[in-house]
Amino acid sequence: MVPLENYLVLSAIMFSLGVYGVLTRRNAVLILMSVELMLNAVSLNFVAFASYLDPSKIIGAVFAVFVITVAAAEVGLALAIIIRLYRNRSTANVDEVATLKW
Amino acid sequence: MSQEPQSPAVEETPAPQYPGIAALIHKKLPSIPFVATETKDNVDLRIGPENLLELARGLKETPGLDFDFFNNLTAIDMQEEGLYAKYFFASYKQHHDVQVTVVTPPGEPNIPSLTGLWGAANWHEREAYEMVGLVFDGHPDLKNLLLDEDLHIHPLLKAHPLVKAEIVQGIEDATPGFKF
Amino acid sequence: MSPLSFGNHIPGLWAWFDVVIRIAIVTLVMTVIVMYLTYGERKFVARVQQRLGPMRTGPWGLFQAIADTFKLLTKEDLRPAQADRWVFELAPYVTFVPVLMVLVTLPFAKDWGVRNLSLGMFYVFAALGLNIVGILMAGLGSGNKYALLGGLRAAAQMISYEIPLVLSLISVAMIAQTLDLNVITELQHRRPFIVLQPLAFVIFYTAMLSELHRAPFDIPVAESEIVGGFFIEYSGIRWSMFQLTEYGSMFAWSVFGSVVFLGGWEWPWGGDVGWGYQLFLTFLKSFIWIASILWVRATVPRLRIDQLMAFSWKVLLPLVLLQFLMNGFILVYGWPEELLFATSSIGAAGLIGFIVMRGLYRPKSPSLVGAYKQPQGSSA
Amino acid sequence: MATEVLWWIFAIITVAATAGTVFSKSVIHSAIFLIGSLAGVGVMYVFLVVDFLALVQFLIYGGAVTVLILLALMVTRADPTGRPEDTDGPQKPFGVVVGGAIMAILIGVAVSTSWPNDVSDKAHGIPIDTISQKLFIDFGPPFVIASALLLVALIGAIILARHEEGE
Amino acid sequence: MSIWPTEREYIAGPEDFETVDMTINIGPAHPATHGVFRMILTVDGERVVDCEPFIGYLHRGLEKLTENADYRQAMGWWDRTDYLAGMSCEMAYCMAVEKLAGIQIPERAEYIRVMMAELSRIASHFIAIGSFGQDVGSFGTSFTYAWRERERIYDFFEEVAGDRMFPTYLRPGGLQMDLPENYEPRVRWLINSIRQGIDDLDGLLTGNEIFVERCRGLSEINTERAINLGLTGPMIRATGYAWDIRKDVPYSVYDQFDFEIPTGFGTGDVLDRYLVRMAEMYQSTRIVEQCLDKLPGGLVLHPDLPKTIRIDDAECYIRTEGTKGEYSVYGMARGGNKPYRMKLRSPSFCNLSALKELVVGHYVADAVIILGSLDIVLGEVDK
Amino acid sequence: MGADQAWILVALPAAAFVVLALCGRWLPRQGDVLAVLAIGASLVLYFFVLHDFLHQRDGLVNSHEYWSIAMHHTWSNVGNFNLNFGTYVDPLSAVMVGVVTIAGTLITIFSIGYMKGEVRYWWFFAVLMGFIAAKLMLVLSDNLLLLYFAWEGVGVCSFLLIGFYWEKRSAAEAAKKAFITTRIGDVGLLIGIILLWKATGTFNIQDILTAATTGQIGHVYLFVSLMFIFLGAMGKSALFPFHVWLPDAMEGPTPVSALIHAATMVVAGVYLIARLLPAFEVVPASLLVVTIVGLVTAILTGFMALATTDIKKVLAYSTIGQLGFMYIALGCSHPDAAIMHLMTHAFFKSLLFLAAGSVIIGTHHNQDMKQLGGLWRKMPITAVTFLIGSLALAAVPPFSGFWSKDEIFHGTTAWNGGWVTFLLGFAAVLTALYTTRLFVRTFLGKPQDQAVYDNAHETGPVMVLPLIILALITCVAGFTVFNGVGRAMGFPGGFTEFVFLHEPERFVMNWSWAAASAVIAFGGVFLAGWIYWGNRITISTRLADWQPGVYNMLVNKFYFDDLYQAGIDRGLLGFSYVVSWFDRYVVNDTGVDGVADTTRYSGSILKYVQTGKVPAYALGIALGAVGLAIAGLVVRG
Repeated sequence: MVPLENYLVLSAIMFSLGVYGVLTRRNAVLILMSVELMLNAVSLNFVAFASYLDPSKIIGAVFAVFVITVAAAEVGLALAIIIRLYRNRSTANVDEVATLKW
Repeated sequence: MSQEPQSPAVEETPAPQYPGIAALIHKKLPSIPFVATETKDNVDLRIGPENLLELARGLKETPGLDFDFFNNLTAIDMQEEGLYAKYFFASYKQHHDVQVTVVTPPGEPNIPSLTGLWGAANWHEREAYEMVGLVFDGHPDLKNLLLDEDLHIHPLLKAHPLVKAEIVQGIEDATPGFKF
Repeated sequence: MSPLSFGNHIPGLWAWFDVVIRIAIVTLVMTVIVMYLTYGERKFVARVQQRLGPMRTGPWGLFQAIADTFKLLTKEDLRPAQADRWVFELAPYVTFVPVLMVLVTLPFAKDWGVRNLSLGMFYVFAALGLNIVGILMAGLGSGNKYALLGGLRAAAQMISYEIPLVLSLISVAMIAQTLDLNVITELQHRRPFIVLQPLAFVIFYTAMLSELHRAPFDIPVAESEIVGGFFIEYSGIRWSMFQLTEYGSMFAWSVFGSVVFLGGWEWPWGGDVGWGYQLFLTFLKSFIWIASILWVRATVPRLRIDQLMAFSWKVLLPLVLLQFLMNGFILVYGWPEELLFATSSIGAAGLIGFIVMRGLYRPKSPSLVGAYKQPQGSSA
Repeated sequence: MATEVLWWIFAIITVAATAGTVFSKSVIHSAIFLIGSLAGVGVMYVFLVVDFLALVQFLIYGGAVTVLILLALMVTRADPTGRPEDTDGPQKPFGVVVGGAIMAILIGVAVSTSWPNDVSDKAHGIPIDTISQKLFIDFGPPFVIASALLLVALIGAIILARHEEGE
Repeated sequence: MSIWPTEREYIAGPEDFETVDMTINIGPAHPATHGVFRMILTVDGERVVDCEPFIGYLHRGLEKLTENADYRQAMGWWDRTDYLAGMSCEMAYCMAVEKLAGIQIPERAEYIRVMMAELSRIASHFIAIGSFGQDVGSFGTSFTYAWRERERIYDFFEEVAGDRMFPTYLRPGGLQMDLPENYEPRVRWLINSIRQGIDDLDGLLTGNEIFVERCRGLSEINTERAINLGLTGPMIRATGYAWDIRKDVPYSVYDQFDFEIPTGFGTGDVLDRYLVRMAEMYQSTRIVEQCLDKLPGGLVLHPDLPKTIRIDDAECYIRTEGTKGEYSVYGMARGGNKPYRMKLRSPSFCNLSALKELVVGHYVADAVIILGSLDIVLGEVDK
Repeated sequence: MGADQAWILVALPAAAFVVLALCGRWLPRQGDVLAVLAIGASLVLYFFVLHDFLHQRDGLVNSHEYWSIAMHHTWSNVGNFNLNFGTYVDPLSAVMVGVVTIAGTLITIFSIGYMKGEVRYWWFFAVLMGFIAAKLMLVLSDNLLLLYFAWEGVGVCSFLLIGFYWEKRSAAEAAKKAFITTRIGDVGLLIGIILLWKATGTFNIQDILTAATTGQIGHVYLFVSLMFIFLGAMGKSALFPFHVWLPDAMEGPTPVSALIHAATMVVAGVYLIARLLPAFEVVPASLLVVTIVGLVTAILTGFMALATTDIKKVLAYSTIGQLGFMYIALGCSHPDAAIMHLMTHAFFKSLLFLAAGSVIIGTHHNQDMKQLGGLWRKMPITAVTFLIGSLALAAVPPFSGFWSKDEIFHGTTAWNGGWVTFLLGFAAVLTALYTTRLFVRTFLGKPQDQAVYDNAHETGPVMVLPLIILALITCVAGFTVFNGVGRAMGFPGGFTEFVFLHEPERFVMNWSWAAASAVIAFGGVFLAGWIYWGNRITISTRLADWQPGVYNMLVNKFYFDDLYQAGIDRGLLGFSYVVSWFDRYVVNDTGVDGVADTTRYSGSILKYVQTGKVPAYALGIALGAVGLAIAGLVVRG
């Protein structure tokens, strides 16, 4: 039987790799992907905890469903923003979009 | 313009009686000098390139003439007489048509472009440009149409050899014309 | 009892062995079917177009499929210099694997298939949703603009049509109260679900054509525009993988559609006779289904991308939501099943009838002769 | 036993794919590794006997999210043969430090905590109607809010991405 | 680029807001271009923002060849301009030579010429519509339907002239030979078959919702702009302007026939161009029928024709209604047995020059349809 | 159809409202028939409800728990908070529903004639239906929340109806004035409701009353919340000092005025107070407030009505005065008298308004009594019905107003000292005075404007018929106090025994009170008749000359409008000036600029952190998270 720690470590690795990606990548789509990794690590944690610790074993799955919903919404919006950005600036690199500061 | 010596065709005194449509055109556009002759089935107006734009605009925009249709442009190498551009205008409204011959003196193949008046003139002028080397001033995009982009020869010149043409290729900025 | 039965009655290592055998059989059968589907398509479309189709290789050109296979296998496998190597080479497999995955849970006869899943229907559309990834990989990895455009179109189209497709299937699942394909089939003992859900059927059929990139929704592969789209750079064995995917998924969708809507192996009298007859029923239905796809392809021109999107979002989606809502009402309030038929068939008849009527009441084009109008101001 | 071995295989695949996503030089490779990583998480759900969630993961992430991401890649790289871009920014050392720190903390906490080993009755999965019961009744309001969020995001995405006249 | 910039490092200017449009190249080897035509489309997503056509891949120097050949020798090359309707090209060329030389041809020859020209018009339109259906995306069915009738016409051409596509049947001064025996029931059967074929295509395409929706309202153009751009033939008739040289500037014996000029719905969109062609085929069958009814007896070749035609100074401009539009020939002779200049005004060339204006602003998929609706023949465009 | 299905009464006009508002424009006759059918059906069904209600009451113990039929539906459960809604039918609401449906039906029928050919004809009927539906919901509601909802619905519909001719600036202004003025009261009502809910945890009126009477709410708390509720009633009933909106509300079509005055809007306050009267009784001080406000209103508006020449405005002031009477009765813990007067007033006031509308239509939109006069020859039916209404208003026996006002007189004895009675008598004299003046100057005497007189004509049957019916009702409605009449109608013991507070009270004819009030009424009438019929109008002009200040004060409505305007101008603007000074010199110069300077200075230092690059910000967040996690680990060990 696979112990709970395995899942936790797996999700910790995924999460920190996601953090690394968010911090280092330049392309906005890549950052978005890294965010997806982090979200997945979190929902994996939810499900693992629920499977091992929750007697009903369901709440984790329900939460994962919500996480997926939010992720889908986030991807849709973020990609729309990226496409709009690309249309205006011909780039999807976040470094080149520093006009937050003029 | 009749004083200018380099337009021998126009120097002759205009015929007193204009045939067919030419009479109407003379009535409507008296200021433009032309020589009218009859071809096999039509009337030919002969003018110099400096009058073309005026005549064309008059033909197109004068009520009663209404030549709204740029039908054709034939470029002819008349050898020692220079290059001819034969325009063929027709009118959908009035049901008449006329042929206009523009005579360019040898060595000066410049004609004003009619692309501003008729959209149809664009490709015809490009074709005439590459085939005999007429240069249309004011054309927006005067470049080869049927031949290669960088092939600057003029095949429809009578002097163009028929076989074994030495094709000068790959010279982007060569002067128009073929080295004979 | 049928030779290969669903479920894991066999314990231990033998269960794995069992699965491998089943998958091997199903894959083999599917490959042969696909080979002859290409031949069948050429013949069928040729008949529609007053041609003969392949006639030279073997009697009636029967060996054409085999000859084609050998040709494809022995052709040089080209890879453009500008292609992204791994993406380019992986794409055909990523496209093909989901089709195989779908075949795992399709019931070809009673208790006859690889494995019966309680979430079977959900599994099928989850798996078939994956095959777009391979197409996108092909589009991105080929280093070709036509491929890129094809991939773009495929993605847009697939995202749009997945929604009415899934919702129409969920409508059926609502009626059946299960996602288990075997149970869904058994429930159609008396009447197939097409009787209860004609509107869902029409929407499913339309969206399925779009998912398969078949005419009139073959925009991603439009030959006259983008010359084959995403697989333009492929040749030989990799190209044949795409071909295999196309026809394999056509087959899978046909079996799936006939299971869900036409009663699969059950209707009529399938449950009473035996597995041979059930297999015959399944294949008959799915071949009729395929023939209808080919027929549509042979007659109908292609839609434009905006018309395609508009059709999905403005016509199919509202209608399928309507169907969904109606099913909900009928199930919650326990209204009779005839009402399902009535409401749904009104919608289906409206959708089809509208299109057919517009075709029928169009004047004949030779009769559209304007009287000879003398141009204005003519004096001649 | 077989389960453990399979678990390890898939765990390694998942981690490798995740690392590929983050470290890959090519955007497209990253996206494809992302698919692998998400699919790995789906397989983990299968190990945790939440089949429904696994299928949802495949359908939503495999079928929709990655497709959207690939679509965005296509749209934002009009020239597929264009210049290879520099995918990593100047923050790489910081990223290593912070990512490493987070990983250390999380793994440390996960390993050092003694979890109650209540793993009884894990063999059969959760029936789908139980999940729907939870989702639609107990978590009804959040569900409605989530769907409203999706709708709003949909509309917002359309408005953001659509072509305005005269643009 | 550092993390902590000390100076204002980046100020967005207009150059930063430029976006790159994708260019895609359609042709010269592309299924939709019906020959060796090439256009570079600049697209923004799926929408065409610019279109640059390239022609000349099939340029054979027709005019130069004609200048260097005997009047009769050049016949065969003029067949190959509009190679889908060789007979009507021959007719225009022969008329030009006859006009230059002042030859009057026998009446029977005129009627047979008209019949052949109309039959080749039908054949050309069948190809146009069949391949147009394929452009719209129907999988070849419209093409094979159209091809069947076109083959029957060509079978008849073969019986008449011995060749299918390039019959070289006409001669300056008349025809090569008279019609074969028993031609009349043959042509009547052919007309029936053509009308049946028109009905079939009508049911397949005009009765198809998708086909009509694809074409309706696409690339609309009004009459004035069409005239300015030099569009002729079905293109200008589709704008609602019933202009046909056969009626308005009658040549040959066209004033003897009763036929109508179709204008479709008169909106100038792609659907109308298609409808005009469909209706024109029907009108052509009427002309062919009347030809059969009115066909006089007598010779088919001018009896006193010299072996070598020599023409002194003369020029003429012959306007005929070709299958794609106004097919006109300018002829100039300055003595000798060769023309000094023969210039072809080919309808496809002029119609194609308007392509950019018609295509820009539509989808890529529509660009293909619009190109198909122009019904160009590259042999004619490139000369 | 039992009394437990009373919601249908609300649903019918509400459905008509929805249908008319959505597609009334395209209905045949623009849907007026639909409106009449809906409210008519409500009226018919009301009798079923009433019958059922009375039937159930038969043979029951005389305890009000058995006198009511309540229906509850759970609307929403959030935590331990239950939101119910339902209908509550007791004699009070039964009477109110009757008044609303009868008057509403007649007014709707009358509107068909009155509104003929107007723009937005369908919209008028739609809002009319909404108005009636909201009012019915208000009286049938069993809880304060639904009541408040209906209360606001009444307010919105009145806004829409008063501003019906919104192209006219005065109408739009009047609508705004009515809405804003009543809004002040509405806020008070909402506060009161919330306060009561806070104390009891329920919105149900009966539960609240039980809690109040059993002493679960502190007296001071109860007083405050009741005063807030009374504020709402004051706003809605246009009591002093909120009376300013009602005369202006005459800008609406006349049927609307009738509806507002007679049945729906202004009496909502009376209903509310009557409904909550048991709670008021717990705190006698609140009753005193009600009484005083009623008295002040009654006397003030009496004076104002004397100085106004617009027919409808006179009627408007009379309404406010009569409302004052009702509040006095409420203040005396005599809801029976108040409701009795409400009912009779509803009938005779709608009669008067409709008759006035008839006059307006008959004289082609002339409503200034200076230009009228002698109209009885031209419009006899209108004149007679108007006369009946006027006599009822003046409380001349035996018309209905006499009986109800007599009840109120009778009730005022509850207050020791008789000062209430005295002031009430004074107000009653004023009532008789201005009523007679109105009638005399409109219908009797010589025509003052010959052109108007010549063009005057009797109105059509669709308008006259409701007048006649209302006149008949006005004649007989007062007799419902008698036992015999009440028994014949199903409630033995008469009206006062039907609507009661603590225990039914048998009506006893107290001849001395009756005589006194009759004398008061006749006195007023004769005085006015002597002055106005006898063409002694010069008396009033002489009075005006003698005391121009008083006259001007009356004409200018005691300068209340100006007072409010001045209050807004001076008070608010002055206060705004102070605030703006504070803002400019204190907040802006030191506060904002100082903050800005600080920010600029710190920004000049901190700007190097703001790279404008998203990854840098993300790095900041991540570093913060790591720091927090480490800190947490360290703290927890």
